Amino acid sequence: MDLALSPHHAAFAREVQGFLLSHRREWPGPRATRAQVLAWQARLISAGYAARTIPREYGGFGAAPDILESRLIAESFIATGAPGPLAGQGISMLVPTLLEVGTEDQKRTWIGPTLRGEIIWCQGYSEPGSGSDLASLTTRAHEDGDDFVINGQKIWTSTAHLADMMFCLVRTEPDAPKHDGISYLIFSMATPGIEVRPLRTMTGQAEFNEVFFTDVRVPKNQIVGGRGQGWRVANTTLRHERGMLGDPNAAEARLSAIMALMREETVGGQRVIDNPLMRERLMRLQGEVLTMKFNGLRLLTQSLKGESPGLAGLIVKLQGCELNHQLAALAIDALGELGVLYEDSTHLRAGGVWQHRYMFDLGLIIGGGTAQIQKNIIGERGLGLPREPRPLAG
Amino acid sequence: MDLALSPHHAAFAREVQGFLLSHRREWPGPRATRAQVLAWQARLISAGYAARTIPREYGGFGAAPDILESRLIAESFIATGAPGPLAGQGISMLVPTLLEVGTEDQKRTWIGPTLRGEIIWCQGYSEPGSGSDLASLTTRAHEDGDDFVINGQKIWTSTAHLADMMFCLVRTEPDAPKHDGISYLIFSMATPGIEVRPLRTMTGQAEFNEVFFTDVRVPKNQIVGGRGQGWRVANTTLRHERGMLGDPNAAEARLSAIMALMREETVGGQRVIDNPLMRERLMRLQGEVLTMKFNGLRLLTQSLKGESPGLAGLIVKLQGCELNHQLAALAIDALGELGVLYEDSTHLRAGGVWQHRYMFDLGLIIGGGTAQIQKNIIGERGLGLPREPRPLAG
Amino acid sequence: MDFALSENQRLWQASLAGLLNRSAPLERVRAFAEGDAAVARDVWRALAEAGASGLLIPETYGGLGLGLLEAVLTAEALGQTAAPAPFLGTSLAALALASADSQTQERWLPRLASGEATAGLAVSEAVAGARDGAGVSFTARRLRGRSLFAIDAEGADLLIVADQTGRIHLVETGAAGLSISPLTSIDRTRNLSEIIFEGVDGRPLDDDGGTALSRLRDAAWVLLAADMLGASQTLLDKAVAYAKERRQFGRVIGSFQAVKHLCAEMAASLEPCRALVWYAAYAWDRIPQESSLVAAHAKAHLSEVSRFVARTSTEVHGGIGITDLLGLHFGFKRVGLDRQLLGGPERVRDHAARLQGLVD
Amino acid sequence: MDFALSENQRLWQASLAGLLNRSAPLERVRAFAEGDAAVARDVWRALAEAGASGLLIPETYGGLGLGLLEAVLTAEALGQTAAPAPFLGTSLAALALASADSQTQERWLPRLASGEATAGLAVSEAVAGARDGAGVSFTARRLRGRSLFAIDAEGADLLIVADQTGRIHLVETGAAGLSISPLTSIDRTRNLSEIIFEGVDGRPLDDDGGTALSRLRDAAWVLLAADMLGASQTLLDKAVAYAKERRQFGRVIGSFQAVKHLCAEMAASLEPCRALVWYAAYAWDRIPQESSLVAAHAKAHLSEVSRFVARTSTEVHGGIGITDLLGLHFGFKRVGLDRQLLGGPERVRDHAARLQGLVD
Repeated sequence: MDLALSPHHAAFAREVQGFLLSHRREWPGPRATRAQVLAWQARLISAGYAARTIPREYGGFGAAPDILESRLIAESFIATGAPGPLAGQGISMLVPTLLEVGTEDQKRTWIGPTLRGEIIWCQGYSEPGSGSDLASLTTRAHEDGDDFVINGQKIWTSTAHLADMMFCLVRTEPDAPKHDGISYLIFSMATPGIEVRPLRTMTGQAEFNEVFFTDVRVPKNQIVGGRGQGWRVANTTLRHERGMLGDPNAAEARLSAIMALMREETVGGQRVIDNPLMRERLMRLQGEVLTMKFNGLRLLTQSLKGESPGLAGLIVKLQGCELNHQLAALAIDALGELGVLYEDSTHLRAGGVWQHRYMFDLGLIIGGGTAQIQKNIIGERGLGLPREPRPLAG
Repeated sequence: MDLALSPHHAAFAREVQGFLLSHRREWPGPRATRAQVLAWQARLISAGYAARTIPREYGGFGAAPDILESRLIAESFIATGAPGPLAGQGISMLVPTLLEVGTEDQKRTWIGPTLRGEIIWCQGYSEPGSGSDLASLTTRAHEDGDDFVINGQKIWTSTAHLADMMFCLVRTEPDAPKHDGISYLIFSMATPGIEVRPLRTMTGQAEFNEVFFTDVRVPKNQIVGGRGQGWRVANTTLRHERGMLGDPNAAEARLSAIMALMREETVGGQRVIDNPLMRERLMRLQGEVLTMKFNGLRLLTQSLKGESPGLAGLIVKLQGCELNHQLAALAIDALGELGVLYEDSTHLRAGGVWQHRYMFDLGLIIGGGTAQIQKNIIGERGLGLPREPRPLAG
Repeated sequence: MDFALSENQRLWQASLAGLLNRSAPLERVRAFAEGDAAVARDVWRALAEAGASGLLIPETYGGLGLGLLEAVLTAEALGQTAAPAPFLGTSLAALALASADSQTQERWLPRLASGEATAGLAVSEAVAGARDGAGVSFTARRLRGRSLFAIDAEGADLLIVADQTGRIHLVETGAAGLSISPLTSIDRTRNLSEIIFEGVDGRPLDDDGGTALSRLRDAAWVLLAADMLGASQTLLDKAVAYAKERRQFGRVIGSFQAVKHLCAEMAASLEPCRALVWYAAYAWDRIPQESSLVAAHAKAHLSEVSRFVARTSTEVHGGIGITDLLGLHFGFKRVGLDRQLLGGPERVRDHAARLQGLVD
Repeated sequence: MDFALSENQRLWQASLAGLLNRSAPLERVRAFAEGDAAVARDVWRALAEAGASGLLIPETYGGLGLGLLEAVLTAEALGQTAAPAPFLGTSLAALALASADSQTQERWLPRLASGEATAGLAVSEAVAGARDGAGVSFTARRLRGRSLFAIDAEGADLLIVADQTGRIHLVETGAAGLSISPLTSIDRTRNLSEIIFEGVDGRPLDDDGGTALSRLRDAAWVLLAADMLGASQTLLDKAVAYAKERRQFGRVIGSFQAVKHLCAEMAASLEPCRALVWYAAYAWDRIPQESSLVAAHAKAHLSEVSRFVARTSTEVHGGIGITDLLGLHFGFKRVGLDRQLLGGPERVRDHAARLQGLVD
């Protein structure tokens, strides 16, 4: 066990931070133009701090994978305050999937523009009737000449209103067993027959959309993987999604913010931090935040060594989302009556972020596999407990 | 809503307390002889403060049922400190069962001596392989002439080492569906072939026994209900057991004891009650204790009116056992390092009762239907949620 | 010995349920949350016709002369439907007016009873501690300062104001030097304001060492607890209904033990709270020596239980639970607000400990 | 950057597991709990042969010269098997002796390293607050008073004693005026005593303002956390194994979601604790400025997690879990004791808050 960086990696971290700081004038601010944002992304790719391990022929930097380097890059953005590389479902989910199962033509066509931010993607997986049981999806695509023709509805499509393209699961073989009848299609959001309706959530904002398909025609060559292979293709993608949730750095930053809040706010002249009960809750959560942080170090080491993370990895989403939700709850309670304010209220603190997080995090606990599904996974894959027997009747 | 007693009931409570106090010299103390104990029981029955609603012809007092009177009697024992009437599985479970489904001869033979304390009973239901799934029990009784011949094993038989008699579930029709192949037998613990072995639990004491049967012969007329009716007969009895658990008065008494403890004990010169975190935990539990107490008042009223208690009744065991366990946990934490002492240790507090309860209550959470079974019951009977579908394969 | 609702109380519940289903169905609640102020007026008119506005006002002043228990049933019904209405402020004003002189009573009680006037409550600083330098002083017969988190004050005719010493004042909203501005909270069905007093004429009720304020605070805690009870019941009911209807993996999800047990845990926590809230109201009406402690526990315990229920009900619903579609979030936010109003649970439990002499 | 056990540390774990399976299988643990003192001697002999007794002692004195991380792996293994052994007292004495003069070190360290001598720790009053009027004063070179909850003191040759000012003394158990009597706790596998000092000759280590005691306390907290980690892991493993084997209603119970989720919740709570305990040990060895805070959190967090795991594992086992038959209760009681020893979690978290300047 040695938490110090090797000389190589220490130098690398200095190099990244030096680069970021020396290009400070190019950082796109909150009111940056699209051109400025894309220029920064291009700069990061050419320096190797975005799309680092994507092969050069597809528009990436082409470095050999080094998880620690990737981590150091991520930390350098936080340390310097530099705007990070573009993220989004295209870069985080579609690109790895195409790299794994796309045709050479698909890779050359889609990966480069996606990495550069020229194409924004959205994901068409969930449906109103298919949440936890995603494989039961019913949006159909039937063959017609050289096209698939899609009819049905998707939901929870987060960037649908901004996206240029969608990667989408549709049922192409309605008579096959449910996991074998699904195909993975990619198509333009400008295709006739697509309607996007914003879906307002409890936060008061429309973080998601519903997408309706009426006779949407997609050329057959825009399938990724073979017909009926969509479930396997999507699982490639879902595996990449898992890693996105439950970031221990975020929890640590939240904890610090709450600690600062508790030092600043007073109730009846007493600082909140001087209330032993609030302090106790803060300390309890600090214990959990540190635990998840150190667990993250363990997982990082396992990744570096190419070992399977096992149980310690399976629990990250369940514990991480819950912890973030509890942190938001503490912040609200620490604010007390001030903590119920929202939107544009006078006396509002931090833009109402704690209430927003408290609600949004509940969505994260539910999304991407509810806590109940996570517990099934931990029990079955992590502990080897048997699945539920299949019921007699459907 | 009116929590005052009617004049009749107020007078009744005074009368009971007056009676108990005026017979203080007959109260059997901790070192009383068996004769003194039985004499007090006889006195209570003749006054109508024990076996109150059991018909006179079977040895009871023969009063019409009045739940409030019963409650006032119970409270009078607590208020005066008088030793209560005899309890135990014979009186609480066998007697009501015989009254409901016993033959006239069985009632006349067994109820009177049981009420008077002349016969002590134990219950032979659970088996090592049949816990939550009681109906899967495998202790067999086959016919042989005028007898049933029992072979098998019971467990959790709490008073087996003291008992004169057992009421017992055995499988008499091995080929019938599991709920239909069970019979309910009563027999003497002196019958040859019965072996009782004490079963030590985590508390360090042997609160239970295992009972082994090897060719134990029981005359056929000692069956209660018909052959194969045992499951229905036992459910009569189990219904009576449910009411025994989760007494809100007990929780209130525990809470008061912990409050006193926290005022008395000091750590580093500071009273435990002056520790805001311990006080907060005490207050949280006080909120729950009061809630369950008032819920008890609501249930009592419903009983008085002959209404079904519904959800409010189904939750009593689950919430009550958990609350008692949490109270014990708080007491241990309030005692801190002193709280780990046990048995005959110097510096021991209250005879180690909090650790004992902490462990014993966990047994209660598990016993008589685990918390998981209780939640199934609440979900299915209380909320009308569907049962799990039967699995395809056994 | 009868710990149950009377026939009349059950009828009252039923008539409230009926009138709120008519005047405040989900789409009307949503319309109000989006700015249609007429909804609250309609709801209040319907409630006033049924007598809810004068529930706690003596019959001689045109009220029903009932007790806090009936008020609790009303608050519960409002929580259940998330209906907007100035019930809390107006009811507490009626209680405060009980210690006013008869002239003041004559002036206000009939108008409050008829629903023609409503009242707000500005006591947060005195009850839950001042935030952001708020607080109202009373010197030279003038009220100065600010009060935050005033309940039902916007649009009200009368305010009940606590000053820094715990005295209660009646202030008419037309008074010179008074300004009321709304605060936006997560719960768009509720009426929360900041009030600024710039030398407003004060009229203190008896200087009773805080007794009137304590009674008012206790009543408010019990009514907030009842609101949480109602909102949580709806959250539970909706979760159970959804679990019976929604199918995944070829089964209704309520047949999965995980979902069933979440529902069971909600029910097990929530169901006994009904008795707690009833008892708290009964004690306020009839057993004053127990009332303050039970009121505190009702407020604190319902805050904890309803946070659990709100979160768990949302989880049982899955994705649809976090959308606006089923309106589940109205209950979620309602209990979120109730939890903090007039003191969060830690603060209220600390008060319970003080009442029992457990704090040095 | 390598946050994992080294090959040597894994070998150490494996050899400990082997030797404890041989010297402390369940029936031997049970025999010890029922009074067979030879078991602890055998276990200690086996541990000493492997070097565990001298783990933290420099090689020049016959030890292995390893760090707290290796000690943590040892404590975890002891917790896992509930093995009786004076490891905690002896290890902490070795740490305390690091600041003794060389003559004292020469006298004690070789004997501790070889397993010939063992040591106990009497610091409860200074670390966790005095109970029942205990406390040890040091005046005129004499120790007077009482220390409760001394760890591994019975049968020991040397004691590490903290006086009221936080100075640390080395006391030989043969010293005049010293008496040691056992305390009986729920955990029969542990060695807990009361020590009476009637004018015992004291030998304070450097008067360093409590630094030595703080380091000792931090190490003790980390080792107790490791003990809980090991015991909880066994409780979880046994629950999972039982859930795979026990059948009810025609299925193994682990296929029921309710049971599966209890196991998953235990694993989700416990598994990341391994990293916490490793980090706490690593920080004690290598990052002193972080060490105290992480040690406190390790002690407090493992106390909470292992209470949950102990209770839940028992529940998964159903009735058999509360009997003596599977020995599940040894782990249950072990974590019950660890939770309170040298301060319960509330007290320890308060310390964590103080370390960060959060307490006035």
